[in-house]
Amino acid sequence: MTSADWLLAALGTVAVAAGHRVVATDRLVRAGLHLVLCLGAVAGMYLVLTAEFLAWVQVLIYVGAVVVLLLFAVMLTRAPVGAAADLDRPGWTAPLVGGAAGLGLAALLVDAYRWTAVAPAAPGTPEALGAAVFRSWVLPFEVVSVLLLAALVGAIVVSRPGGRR
Amino acid sequence: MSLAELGLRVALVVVAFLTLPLVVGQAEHKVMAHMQGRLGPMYAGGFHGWAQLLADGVKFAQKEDLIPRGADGPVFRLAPAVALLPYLVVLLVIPLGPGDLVAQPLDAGLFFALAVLGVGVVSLLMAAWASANKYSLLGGLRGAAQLLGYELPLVLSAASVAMAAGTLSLPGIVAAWRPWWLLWQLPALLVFFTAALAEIRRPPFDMPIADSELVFGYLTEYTGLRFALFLLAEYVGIVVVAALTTVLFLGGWKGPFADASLGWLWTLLKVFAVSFAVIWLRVATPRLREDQLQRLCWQALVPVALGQLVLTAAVVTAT
Amino acid sequence: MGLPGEGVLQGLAVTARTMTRRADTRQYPDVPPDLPPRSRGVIALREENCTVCMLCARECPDWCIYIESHKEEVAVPGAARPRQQNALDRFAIDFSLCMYCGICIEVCPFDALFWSPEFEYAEYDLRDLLHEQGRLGEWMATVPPPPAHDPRGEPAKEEAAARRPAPGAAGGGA
Amino acid sequence: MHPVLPFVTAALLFGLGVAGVLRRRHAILLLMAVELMLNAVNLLLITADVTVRATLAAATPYAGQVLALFVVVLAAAEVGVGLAIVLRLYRLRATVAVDDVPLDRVEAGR
Repeated sequence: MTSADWLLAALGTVAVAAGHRVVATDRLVRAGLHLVLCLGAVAGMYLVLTAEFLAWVQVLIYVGAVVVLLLFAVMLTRAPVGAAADLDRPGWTAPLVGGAAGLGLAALLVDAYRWTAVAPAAPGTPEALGAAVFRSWVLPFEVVSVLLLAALVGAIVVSRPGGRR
Repeated sequence: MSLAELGLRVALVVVAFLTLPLVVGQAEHKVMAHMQGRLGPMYAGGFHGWAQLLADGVKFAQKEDLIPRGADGPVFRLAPAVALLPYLVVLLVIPLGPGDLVAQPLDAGLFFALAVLGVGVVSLLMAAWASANKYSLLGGLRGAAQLLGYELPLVLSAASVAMAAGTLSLPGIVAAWRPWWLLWQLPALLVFFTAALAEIRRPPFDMPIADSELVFGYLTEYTGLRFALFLLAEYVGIVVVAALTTVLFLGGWKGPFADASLGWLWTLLKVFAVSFAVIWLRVATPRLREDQLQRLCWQALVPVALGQLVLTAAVVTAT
Repeated sequence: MGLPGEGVLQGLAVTARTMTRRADTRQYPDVPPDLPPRSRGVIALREENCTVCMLCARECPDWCIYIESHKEEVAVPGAARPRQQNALDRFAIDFSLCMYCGICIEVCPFDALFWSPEFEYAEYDLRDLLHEQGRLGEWMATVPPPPAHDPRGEPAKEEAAARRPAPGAAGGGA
Repeated sequence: MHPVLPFVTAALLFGLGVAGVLRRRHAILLLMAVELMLNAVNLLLITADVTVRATLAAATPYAGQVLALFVVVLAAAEVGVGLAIVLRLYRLRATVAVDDVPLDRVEAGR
């Protein structure tokens, strides 16, 4: 194992552990903070995988905006500081289905790739990605921008207190 | 770059991280006092109270470390560190002089700096929520709304410069900078500076800690060293914002003469000049109201930044 | 409504101008303060002027003056019977209660109470702020002389009364 | 670099996300679990792009990373609209537990 592998393994462990806390903790805001940790670790993995641009996008959009929005909403809906009792449905179906999905996929991928090593590819710098987006992906890019605008307008309309019912 | 050299660079950044905020803090003490017709600290250290902040530090270290009973302990304890870390990391990519005078030259330096600065809001929410105090929570919610809102004009105005320079690398932007950009990028400069002031929650944008309304906002329950760390974060924030403004808009190491040998001096001088402006604005302006804050962001800064972006794009494609 | 940001610029200009001026601060323990005349620092007592009329104690809004006295008989030779006179036993002002209104000094008909500009009598114990007559008498040394009479002002009532001829004499003359 | 490490991480994160979506009753926690799944997909896309790109590179370079970029943007939009709905729900019903939302009755809310 090279140092990159060790880093990937460590970050992956952190991500999975934090992700587990996200779905298992009974404290609302702690779940959000663990999500920050999980997403940060995933950003670190992107960095090790040489997807530089995506790593910073992950930090800027996910950690800086999405999680903050989530925490914001948690606080606006009066989350208690301590543990809350009624966050989960009882029963074992959810962990079973989730575990089966996760472990099954993992087994599939392990079977597909085994322990093959791959040479690191050319890094995904902003320049390279920009070229890719504006050469091969212009139409999807425009569609995404329209969708973002629609989402923005939709969010404003839905959350306006005096809006139409 | 060898490992030893990297270590030396990081160590130098840490030194700057610990000394520059003290200089700015002391300057704030004295400048603010004189702007209000006072003298400011005069005794600590003998000559014009130069050691006042060290004395403050000693005092903070002696204070009892209080954690409210209802608080979420680990989160409460972790928040100051999370507040400090982004600024330390950002300092790594800020070029001090031409050539190799930057701790970690990064291809996407500007993008990196903006992304990491965005993490600071998490510490604010952590501190606000973990204090189990309604004033803290109110301050935290205000702060989160403010930081999320002002992130947009900040990024847009920085994007304008990056577009003009044709690169995201901070040394690259300084290298491409020309004096006439001062005129052409002036709206972006003003937007960036204002938004950055709001990002570091300095007056007139200090609603999250507005002491006359919210006791002390998200810092209400903090005492002793943890409070000192938050204060340090505020002053490091000034340094970082001043350095980013310098590098993006004021030409970084470019001075009237001897850019190659005295570049670091020009950078530092500009950083201190911008820090002075930050302090000056604090003395001269009253705090905005919460709705005025959001209106300023969405109705003034964002349109101006978008207009600047269009202008920059037009000029760049034309030339 | 001027240009946007005009107010901010004005504020910046004012603060910048103030910064270039010298600060007026006086570093108090090093430099003694230059107190204005009639500063209200502490109340001094001239014990021999006090007749125990109790006006000051009664007028005091927060009852911080304590007076104790007893009656003495003074036998004046030649008089039909001995006169009764009040003798002061205790006169104390509690400066932890005093609010420095000065009413006691105003109402004293015999000029027994005075303002002294001394203000450095802070104590570590609240009870030490109760000044007995000895301490109050010591403050007399710090009382400044009364301001000189305005040469162009009206003469004092007493002076005018003294200059006026006695009613009997005037009637006789006319 | 062994691609199996990030791949397994992605698979486990996806499993956790599935479990979270099925188990949680709190609407915001549901959104968080959805974010976990989206992230797992992103990680998968990027790992695939970095490691097996050699076969795709000729046609569209960086396809996986560009797709991941789109997913990030869509996730941001999704969270924006989702939170708007959640806050609206909270204002109407003073609860955000998804089990308690009656679907068959229209209430005259404000």
